[in-house]
Amino acid sequence: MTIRRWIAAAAAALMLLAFAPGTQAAPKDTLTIGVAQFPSSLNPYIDSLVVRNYVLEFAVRPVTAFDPAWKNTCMLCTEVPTLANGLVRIVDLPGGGKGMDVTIKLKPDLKWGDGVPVTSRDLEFTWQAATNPKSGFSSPHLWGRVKGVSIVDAHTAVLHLAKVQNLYNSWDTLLPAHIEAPIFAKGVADGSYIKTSAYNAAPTTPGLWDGPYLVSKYQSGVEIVLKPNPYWPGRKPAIRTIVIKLIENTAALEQNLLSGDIDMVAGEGIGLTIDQALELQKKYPKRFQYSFRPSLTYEHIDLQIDNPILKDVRVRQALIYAVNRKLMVDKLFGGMQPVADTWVNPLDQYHTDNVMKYPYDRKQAAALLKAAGWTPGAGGICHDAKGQPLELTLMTTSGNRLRELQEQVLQSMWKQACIKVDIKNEPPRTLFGTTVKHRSYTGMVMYAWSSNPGDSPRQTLSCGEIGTAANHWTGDNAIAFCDRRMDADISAAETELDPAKLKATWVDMQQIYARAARVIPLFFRADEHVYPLGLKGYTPTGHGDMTPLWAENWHF
Amino acid sequence: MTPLLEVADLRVCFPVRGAARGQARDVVAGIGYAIGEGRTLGVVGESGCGKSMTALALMGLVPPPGRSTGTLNFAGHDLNAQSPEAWRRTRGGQIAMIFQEPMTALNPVMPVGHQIAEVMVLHRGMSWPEGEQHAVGMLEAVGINSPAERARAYPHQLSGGMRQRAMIAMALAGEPRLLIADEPTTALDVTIQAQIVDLMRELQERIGMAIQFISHNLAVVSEIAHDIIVMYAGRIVEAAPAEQLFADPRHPYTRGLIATLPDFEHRLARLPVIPGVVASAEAGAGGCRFADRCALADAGCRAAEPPARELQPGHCVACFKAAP
Amino acid sequence: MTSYLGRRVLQSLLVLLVMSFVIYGLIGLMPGDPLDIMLASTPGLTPQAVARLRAIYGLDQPLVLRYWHWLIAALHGNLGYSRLHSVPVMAVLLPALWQTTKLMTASFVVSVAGAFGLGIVAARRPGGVADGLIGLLAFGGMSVPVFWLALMMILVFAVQLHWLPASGISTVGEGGLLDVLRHLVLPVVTLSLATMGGFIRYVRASMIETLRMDHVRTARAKGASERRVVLVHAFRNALIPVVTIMALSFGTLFNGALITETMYAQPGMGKMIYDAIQGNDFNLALSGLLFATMVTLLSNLVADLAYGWLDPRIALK
Amino acid sequence: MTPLVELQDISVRFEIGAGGLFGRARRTLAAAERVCLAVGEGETLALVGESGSGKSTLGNVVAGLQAPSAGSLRFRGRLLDAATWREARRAIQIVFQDPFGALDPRMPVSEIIVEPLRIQGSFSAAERAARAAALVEQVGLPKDALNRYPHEFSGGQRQRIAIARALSPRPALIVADEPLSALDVSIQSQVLNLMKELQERNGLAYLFISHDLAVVHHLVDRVAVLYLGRLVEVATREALFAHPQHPYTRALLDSVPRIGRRRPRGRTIGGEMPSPLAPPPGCVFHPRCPKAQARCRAEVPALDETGPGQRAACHFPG
Repeated sequence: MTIRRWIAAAAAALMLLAFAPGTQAAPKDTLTIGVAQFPSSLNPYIDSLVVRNYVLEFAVRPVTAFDPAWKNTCMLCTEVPTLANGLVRIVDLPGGGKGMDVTIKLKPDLKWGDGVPVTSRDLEFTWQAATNPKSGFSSPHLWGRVKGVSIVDAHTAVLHLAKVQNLYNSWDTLLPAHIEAPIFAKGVADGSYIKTSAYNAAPTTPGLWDGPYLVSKYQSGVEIVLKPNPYWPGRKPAIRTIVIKLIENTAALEQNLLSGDIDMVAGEGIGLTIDQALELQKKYPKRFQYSFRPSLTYEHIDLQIDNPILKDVRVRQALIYAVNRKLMVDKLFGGMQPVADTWVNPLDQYHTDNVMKYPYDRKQAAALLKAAGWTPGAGGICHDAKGQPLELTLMTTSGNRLRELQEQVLQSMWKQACIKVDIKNEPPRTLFGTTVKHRSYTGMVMYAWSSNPGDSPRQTLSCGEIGTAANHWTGDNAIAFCDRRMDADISAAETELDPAKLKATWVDMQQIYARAARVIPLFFRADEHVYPLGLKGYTPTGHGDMTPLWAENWHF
Repeated sequence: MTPLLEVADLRVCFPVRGAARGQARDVVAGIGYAIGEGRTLGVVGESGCGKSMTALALMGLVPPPGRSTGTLNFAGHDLNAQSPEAWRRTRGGQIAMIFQEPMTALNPVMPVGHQIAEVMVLHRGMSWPEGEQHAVGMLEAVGINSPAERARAYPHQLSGGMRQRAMIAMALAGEPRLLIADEPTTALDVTIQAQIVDLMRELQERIGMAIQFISHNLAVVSEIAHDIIVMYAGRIVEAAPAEQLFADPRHPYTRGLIATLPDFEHRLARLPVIPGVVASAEAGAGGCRFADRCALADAGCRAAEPPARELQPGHCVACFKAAP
Repeated sequence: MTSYLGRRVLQSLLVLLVMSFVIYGLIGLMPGDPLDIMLASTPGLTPQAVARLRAIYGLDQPLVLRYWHWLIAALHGNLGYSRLHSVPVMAVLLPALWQTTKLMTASFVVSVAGAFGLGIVAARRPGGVADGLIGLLAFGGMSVPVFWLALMMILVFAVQLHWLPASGISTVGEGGLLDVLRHLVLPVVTLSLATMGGFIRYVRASMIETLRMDHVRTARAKGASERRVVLVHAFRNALIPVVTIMALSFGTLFNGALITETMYAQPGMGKMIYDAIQGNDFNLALSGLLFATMVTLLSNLVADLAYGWLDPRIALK
Repeated sequence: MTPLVELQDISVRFEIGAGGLFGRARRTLAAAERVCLAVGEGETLALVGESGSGKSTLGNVVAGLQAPSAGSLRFRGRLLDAATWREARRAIQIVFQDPFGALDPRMPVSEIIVEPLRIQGSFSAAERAARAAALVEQVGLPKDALNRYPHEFSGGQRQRIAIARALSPRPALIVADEPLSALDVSIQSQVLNLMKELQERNGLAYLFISHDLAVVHHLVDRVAVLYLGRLVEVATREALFAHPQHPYTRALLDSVPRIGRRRPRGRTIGGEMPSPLAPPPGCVFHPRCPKAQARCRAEVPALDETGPGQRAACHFPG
């Protein structure tokens, strides 16, 4: 019968495809890394998504970076500029006041991927482009501090800072002037540069890249292939091909890892979720290397100060006392994510333990609530004198399974403490696009953010960063925190040059933050690295300067 | 001379849904009749009497799960004993069939000529082009104007009468020796019915095939049949040459059927009626199936099934009450 | 016929125009504006910077004006710039379209062929063993979530058996025809199984109905072989209702392969549109949706043409 | 005496091929063309003709199911318009050919029968129940039929139910659209007798639509013959069957098969009724007419009196 013959033929074809030479015997000089997100642009300045930075770190290097020990080091420069080594000088500004001159000495043998040397002209162009308001860049990043650049020689430039500040030795990646400058000049006036930039229009141009790898293939939404940069002066990369492959569904990502279609998963929050990685470790402890490195990503719950219930600091503190954060972290994340007391990570040099802590204490919570006028009533829910129930809304990003789990744990803990919590989640775009930004949440909202080591909390905690309709909601101070002393500390944290005084400022900020209890600190997320058994030289960092910055050290 | 078709003890039964295994319902309950070469047999009966199922049994097309048993002696061999492949060769070739509703009985997505040609390809070893060419001739033979054009037409593009003519052409394309016509004029208007009946008579005279003409309409049958059998609830209750049947019907059912027909000549205030409803095949189990509607029926009729008796040569009646 | 086609094309264009406005308006109504997501990841923007960016992206103009500008540009063949992929929309759309066409055509052919084969076998003896098994398969295909099916396929054929790649469209450094085909097998099989279930049921139902028709009995009475009865006489009639459903579902298949594409990391239209909407990529989402609408309209037209071709009783005028 | 129902110049036309936005040319199908006809009180009038002749369309017009495109309808002398139809609707009921399709399968017979009364709304539940019981008896159904559902009945019984339903509002006229053609022969006579009996008992008039001339001969007082939507002959039964004046009537009579009288071969008319979309000019019957002459192709014949109680639309009657 014909139908049977057809079925047989189809089956045969399937077999043929199945047993055709596959890619199992891939030579070990290729590393395929799975990611669950994809960069929308490779230009270092147009926006700043983690996954974009991750890819870029293989191919472009910042002038300075924090190393895996959280110490600021030179990548493109020969020496980290400091006051001590004389590369940083405090100068008097013409109009009065003090400024700083920072001398950057670029390594002399650095070359772009097309052989053109990396020079101080590139640095100057990068500063010009980054600070041009018409560039279309979302922010000037670190270059915003610079008021002028003087070129000393091909590899030396002096950056003139208009203010005295302590973060003078962190500097970003450079743009290749010989490629981008003409494009920039042409497109900056009508705002089309962001579209015509070679990083977008021709990302495989070798001259764009000054790292150990360069982008040899870029297929948006599919994969990026990296090959060694022949002009890289440093250690020659041992891995000849790095493929960064997008598999958005994390369950599929996991299966691909198991099937060998990908060798590893990027660990910096852009691959597997932490529970997947923990599960994987439990099931296949010997098949991969695992690392769970606490990161700067700070998971917390913002409290709405305009809510009459939450206006009372005792209620806010009671909310924190009532939840057993340690238990939650242990149960959900195998204890891999450390409980937070403030936004400052314990690995940070400015971290202090000397803050008001809120260990799990239900009695304390009950006492605080009673003092605030809330007594247990019908259904185990607290009521105030007028009979109003103690009821709050908790929001987070819908579709995030882990956060939804966290919510349920928190909800049940609060319920035992007579606090009724209703869960109401929104998709990320609504939550961040409107609710958090406009502070339109009524009770609590759970999310995370991260900052670099030593970054002052200006964006999140200063009075000037409160978003309002007047400033088009541009501030990131989503809890509308405004404290004179905190503002003073923030300014000091940016300008104080004396390490001891600086440390004291940071301690004070953390103490104010903890006391005010305007935020429920939950934990610092851990980066979940799953990488091949034989891979050596791979060092998770936990901060924004990620593992690929040292990719040339990776080898089997 | 042996007749062309001789049916003996034909039984078509269907398993009864939900009943014990082996229990079956006789739709045709053991009938026998014969059709001579070139003769027309009229089969008359109301719905459910088994006349259409008899025809399908002759074609070997009793729909599953029905089964047909008995001997169907056709031109010297038993159809029921032949292989499926032999059945296939018989169908459409030796025995052809036309149906009541030519609109649905023709394939709506195939040109009419093609459908006629198919029979010639299947049974007369013609190639498709030859078949298509002959089909035009066939259409002309059944009285269709501009046959070449009609051959290319689809069934829906023809009128009811033309469709039935095409259907007849298709049946005749295999040069059958027996044509089974199952209510071929029922769906047609009286004027067209008359045309079709005339056509069939004419074709029979020309070609000489035998016809088994099935209809519920005694009057139509009277126009074409040489012999008539009357069926009721799966059995033959009366069989006779046409003139004799109408002149001297003997079975109460046949009499009733003729009497209930309104008549142009004698207008009665009330028509005589056969009381009750048309019986299904399982009615009157064990006795005469017509007993419930019969004015003459007595205990004897309900006790045993009346056998067919030949009252006069060629005139058989299955009734205890029919006087010889 | 020509006038019919012309009229239909004109109608389709009108629908497209209306759809473009509706889609544009709907995207405009979504919470958050195209810059919000970008801003969310870039703390510390000044109001001036935001205003500047809005101007650069043209977001400072009212929606209707933006639509007008977009329409004029689109009519000149310029669909705009994809913010999410940082290239002109066409540069994203065309590869996605090609990818989807490959995937959809292959799985459509497989599922249609499979559905016809199995549907006919099932319809031959309704209630029989084959019908039961095929019904089970059809029901399974329709009720099993595609997500789960895809995961199981990967688990069995990639993780356990190592027969086929788990994801992607080709292996880096290979990309030969065989390699591309290998990467297509699992997504195609997944998508086919998911769509075949419904098709099988349609084919089966239609075939059963057709096999009961008088003209099929006529074909048997003509002495046609069972095979000829089924494949020649019944098949084309059974096809008539089915072909419409199939052609229409091609349109939905085209848009609805999101899960399959996501699970197998296939950069197709479904995923592209989804990402574009999620990422507030106005131009891309709009163009993608319009293309999808166009495919739906086109498959509608094909359905009608096929209908007219299969069924001579329908006159397309 | 005023007739019960009077059709004056009734035409029914259907527009074919109405397109949508980009529409196409329309064609007109004339299902009935300038028909004048009257049904008297208690009279039985038959409408006969081939399928497609427009008999059912006219029946629907009389029953108020189809609005005429032109012409007027009178009931007991009163012109029927939207307002007067309310009353007339009760007085004119219809029985359809297919007793299977015409009854709601989910309703018990007791409800089906009195549905017209319920719609009318002027009867109590008890009154309706009593009426249903009386009707069931009148149409010869068993008493227990009331609580059963249509599918439990045979075809003949279902037609009795349909007739009972038509009778429930005590109509003056029943339009019976081929009420017998779906029934078995032996059942037809039962229903036919019932219809006659009901007419005598209730003083009903019938508009009896049929293609079966033998049945028509048995039942009716007058006959109207339709061809392609036109009235070609109207006559009393005696006159029509004894001496048909229109060649089409004659052809119809000749075509009827009769037992014991072999129809002479070749006495049938050839051809078929042309499409109502393209009626022939002049006398619409001329392409099939054995008597047709040049005048018939050009000139539409008027429906003229050819004898007492007989009118025919033919240039050469007799």
